[in-house]
Amino acid sequence: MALNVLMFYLLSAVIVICSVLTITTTRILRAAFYLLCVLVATAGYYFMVNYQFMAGVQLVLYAGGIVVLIIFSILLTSHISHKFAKPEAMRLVMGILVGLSGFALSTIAILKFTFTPSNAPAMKVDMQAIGTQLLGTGKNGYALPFEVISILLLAAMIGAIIIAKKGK
Amino acid sequence: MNYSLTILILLIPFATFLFNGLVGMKFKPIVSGLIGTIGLGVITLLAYLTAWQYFFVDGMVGGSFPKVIAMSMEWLRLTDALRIQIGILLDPISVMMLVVITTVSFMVHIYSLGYMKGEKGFERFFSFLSLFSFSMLGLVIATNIFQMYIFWELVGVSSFLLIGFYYSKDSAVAASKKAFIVTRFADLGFLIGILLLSYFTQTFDFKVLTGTDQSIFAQTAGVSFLGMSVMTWAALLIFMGGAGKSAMFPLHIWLPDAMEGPTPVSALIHAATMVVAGVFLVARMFPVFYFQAPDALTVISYVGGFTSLFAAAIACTQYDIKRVLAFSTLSQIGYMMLALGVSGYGGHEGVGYMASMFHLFNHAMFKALLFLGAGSIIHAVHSNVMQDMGGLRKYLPITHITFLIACLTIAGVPFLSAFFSKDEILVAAYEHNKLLFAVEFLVAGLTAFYMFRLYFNIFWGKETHYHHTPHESPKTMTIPLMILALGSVFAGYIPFSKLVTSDSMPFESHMDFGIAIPSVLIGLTGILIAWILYKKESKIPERISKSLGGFYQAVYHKFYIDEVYMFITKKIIFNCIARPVAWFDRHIVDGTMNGIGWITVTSSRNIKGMQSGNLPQYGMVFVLSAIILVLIFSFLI
Amino acid sequence: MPFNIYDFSGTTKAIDQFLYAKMPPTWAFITELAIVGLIILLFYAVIGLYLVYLERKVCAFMQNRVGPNRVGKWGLFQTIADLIKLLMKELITIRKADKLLFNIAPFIVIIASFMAIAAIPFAKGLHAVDFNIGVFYMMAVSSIGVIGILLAGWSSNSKYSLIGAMRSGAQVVSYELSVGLALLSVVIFSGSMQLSTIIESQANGWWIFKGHIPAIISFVIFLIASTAEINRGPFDLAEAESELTAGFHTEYSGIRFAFFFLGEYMNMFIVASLAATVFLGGWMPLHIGNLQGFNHVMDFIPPIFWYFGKTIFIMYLIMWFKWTFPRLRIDQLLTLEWKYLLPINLVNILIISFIVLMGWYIK
Amino acid sequence: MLQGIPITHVLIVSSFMFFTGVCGFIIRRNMITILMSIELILNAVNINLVVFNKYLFPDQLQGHFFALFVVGIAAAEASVAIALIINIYRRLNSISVDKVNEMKY
Repeated sequence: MALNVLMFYLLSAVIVICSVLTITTTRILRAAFYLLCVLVATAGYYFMVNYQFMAGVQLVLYAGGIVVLIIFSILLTSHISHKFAKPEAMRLVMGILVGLSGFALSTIAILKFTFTPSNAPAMKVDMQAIGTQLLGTGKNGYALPFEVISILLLAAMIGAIIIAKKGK
Repeated sequence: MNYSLTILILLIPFATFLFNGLVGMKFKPIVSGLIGTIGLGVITLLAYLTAWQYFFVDGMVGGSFPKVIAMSMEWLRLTDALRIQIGILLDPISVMMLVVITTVSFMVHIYSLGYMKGEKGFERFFSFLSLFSFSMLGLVIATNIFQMYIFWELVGVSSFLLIGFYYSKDSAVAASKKAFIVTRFADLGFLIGILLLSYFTQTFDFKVLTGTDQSIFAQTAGVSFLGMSVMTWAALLIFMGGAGKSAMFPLHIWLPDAMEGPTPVSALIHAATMVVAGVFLVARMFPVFYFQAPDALTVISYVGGFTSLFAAAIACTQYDIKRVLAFSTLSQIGYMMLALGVSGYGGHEGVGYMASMFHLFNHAMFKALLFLGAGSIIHAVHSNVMQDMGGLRKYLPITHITFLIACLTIAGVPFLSAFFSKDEILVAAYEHNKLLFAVEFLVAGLTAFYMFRLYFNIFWGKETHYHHTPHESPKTMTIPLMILALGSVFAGYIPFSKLVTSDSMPFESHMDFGIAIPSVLIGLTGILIAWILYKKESKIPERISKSLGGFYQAVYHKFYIDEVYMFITKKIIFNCIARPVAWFDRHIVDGTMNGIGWITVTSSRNIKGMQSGNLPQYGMVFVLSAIILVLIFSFLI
Repeated sequence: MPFNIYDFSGTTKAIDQFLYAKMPPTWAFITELAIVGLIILLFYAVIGLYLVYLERKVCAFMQNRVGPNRVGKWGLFQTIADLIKLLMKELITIRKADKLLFNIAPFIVIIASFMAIAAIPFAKGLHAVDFNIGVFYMMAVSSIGVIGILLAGWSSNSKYSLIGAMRSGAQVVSYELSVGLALLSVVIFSGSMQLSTIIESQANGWWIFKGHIPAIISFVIFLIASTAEINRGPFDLAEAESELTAGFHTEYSGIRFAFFFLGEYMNMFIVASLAATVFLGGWMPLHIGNLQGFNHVMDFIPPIFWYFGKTIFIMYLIMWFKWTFPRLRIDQLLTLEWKYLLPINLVNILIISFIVLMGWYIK
Repeated sequence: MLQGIPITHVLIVSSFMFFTGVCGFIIRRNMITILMSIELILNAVNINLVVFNKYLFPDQLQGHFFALFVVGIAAAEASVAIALIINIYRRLNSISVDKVNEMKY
């Protein structure tokens, strides 16, 4: 077996196991830790498809940013001795039912459809390409979404500060 | 041919604006003052270098001064043909304006170091001054009409900020709002004009618009509206913007009130630079006006002529020294507009254009001097009103001399700068329109009269007792006065007809003694009358004004133009249009909305139980229904 | 096997070819991984131990003492003795701690710094991986280390640890911005994030000299912010001994404690070598423009010495900070970042972009 | 990754991750855990975007950029959500979704 195939199944196993653990563990910080594992493994996927910038973003923003934020909020709101109570049976059953049926459905759809991988020469994803496309205005230019995202982030930042600010 | 440093002329004032505005208050006030002044000094030097390079080193190409694009980059692309550039255009008038603006602005900066000392918001003042300089410079070097419009609005904003500098004073706030609203209203016309022009010509670029290729106007042929061709409309609308900034007759009402701002601001903005933006605009677009819309030029000449007469008449009756100067500014700008309006294109035909630019240049010098001198007087007396002054020549020697020089200059006394330019304007007017010539001739006399009325009232006249002895202003204020006095004496000897002309080709201009001698005589007559009436304190002026009665009152109240505006807006627009609209809005529009709201409220009150607020449940229902829908669509249908 | 102290690419290539000739490609690759891993591991341990020694010596000299001088000549083996002691100590686990996270936390810190080391170019042709996003990769990987600290603080079930972890987290997350932006300035100058390209671009002068004043400003900001990011004095309030006993690693003992300790020193090494690489040319000798003679003389000193010289110089600076300045309060710390460093940095970036746009720098 | 790994396998892994997220969203009551489930969902979508890009349109970068923007939005969403959670915790001393029914009706 080629090494990259092995690597892929290793990462997939981490993703599958850790994402299940994320939602089943009874300690909240462990959930965050498992989530971290899932996200890092996803970054591994991106490294494997040679989208290194995407992988870097995944690590910085997801693993280094969002997970840290989540852990922070856990540190502020929960105590170590606290464990989740068991969910009600109805909810548990419904949740698992929805999850499984959805997974089954999408798997069937994926397996039935024949994907035709393209043989076009792969684009070189270096910083130059990303930069020019991200700020380009012509075809394959993403200046508008980029600006919209900037505005959104600004709005989110102000909103978060206002919401989390202590009252007078 | 290298003008790469000209970009700094824009960037330095912007940088000082940012610095003073953002972190200026962290330092001592004098720091921001010095930074602003030094920055301006540097760009003044750069502007002189650019002018030297442009006129004397690179000089003419093929008999005329070329339009040099020193820098250009694309800012917005609307279509492939219509794109907006940001750049630097150098041609005789923009280079001349660079020199004028930087010089006056530099003087005002130095002067403000003394005048504004100890004021609250010193660094704010300097940051606004820098912003103004930045936007004004950007305006004159604009490569296209859209860039000009952007900076045009920036100029408006900075003028608004500076007029309302003493924002704790109600009158200043009102004046700034008035200035902003009136010029904004005019700019609306300007914008429509730009859109009209660019819609038909498919370009914003000055180089193309004013170039020799007239085929771009082909599409406008035959398009007309209300009996006027579309180009006339566009030109008139563009002129409306210029008239708003330059305070031409129906839109002049903001300028006198704008004197609420600090005096250096009045000198910089409302005398020397911003108000000539309108003149500059018409000059910039002159070929378009001349070839495509000669009717608009006629309108311009009449508006200019009327404004100059009208403002000169009002100036004779005012007592607030800054207002007298403001009206004199109006009158002088009227002169420039008129000169543009009667000008032809090319060679000696274009003498009006040249004279207008020449007068603009001289006017900037002596009017800035007058305002700064007035500031120096106000600084000494702590009052704006003529009645509080008198016999000041003993106390303020330097101010006195420089003020006298400025008054002589504006009165058109021979061999001072304005004599030459005014003579050229009169020549141009005489050649094209005798009526306007007569008006201008009269205005020349009036100008001399009211300026010397002002001068004698302040420096001679009755002996006033002051609470404390007035004293001469500090060096930072008197030095700019002296420099500007030199400028207003000697600026007239610049061979303008060799440098700045309508088609950029030099021509010979001559003194026309047939016109120069009478105009000097009428100027001297005006001075003489003022000397008789105001040299000593006397009762004659009062008697004269009594005898004129109603007319005097009308003039004193500026022909009730402000009141007319108030009447139109308050009585007619508010009552006849706004009231019904408000009623419609309140009852019909709001009523519909309220009705919809009522229906929503009652219906939602009945179904609100479905909203449990339980997020996971929502999610579950959402995903489950999605799954069911997918099942239905993929397997059943 | 060619061996050239000036250029290691020949050596590494020879090893690579040798392995692929002897084994099937998969195994060759795995062997290579193992070799590189082992080398880095060894290097890690040695550097870590001697950094501790260096720190103690520097501290001692700053305080006019002698420092460790008993074990070996000049106390050179003191830290090795310490390591042996730490290895033999009992691993205490708190009774109500979250055992899984408690055990994993030190490894996260170590792994993060380990991954970062992989991208450092030590000399020409001597680096494990050369991503085209090298600088960004280093930032990304080192941003994971803080999670280890947070987990350690929370899972110890101790209020000192929790407060220390919170402080540390807030500090690292905020100072990461400044570090990133400071690095961005050189990325703008050199037009690449690849560390090898950045080094090549400094062949006629280091960025700190070529980039005018803005580059110097970024360098200073980078030094300050990265000192804060690695939780060292004067920004070491996360482990302030006097108030929090030892912050997030209060409850750790033995080798787990040593991991945190080692991780911290390695982070310092990483930061210092990043600064050396990005601002001071990494292994690139001191070159001045086209002064051929001078450049040749400088080329005579092997790149690896240049690299270590610069890194040690910067580490010395960072140690100097620690033993010179008093510790900041948490509010001062955050004020410094959000009100001073970040705005200065943003304006600086703007100026740099403008300079680069106008081409006003030495290419 | 391309050789030897069929695209369907990647997609199955990501869809598994997606529905795990959905399942967690439904059965958990702690708001932070719900947030983590949402991150799982977003991440699964991201994998799909990137993989489709790489397998089906390697000469373009649309999926890559889309994923990039999703990450940006996820960051914004997480920051606002956590601000809300902390505020709710401050007022109600609990972060269970069942307790947050003050704004009901």
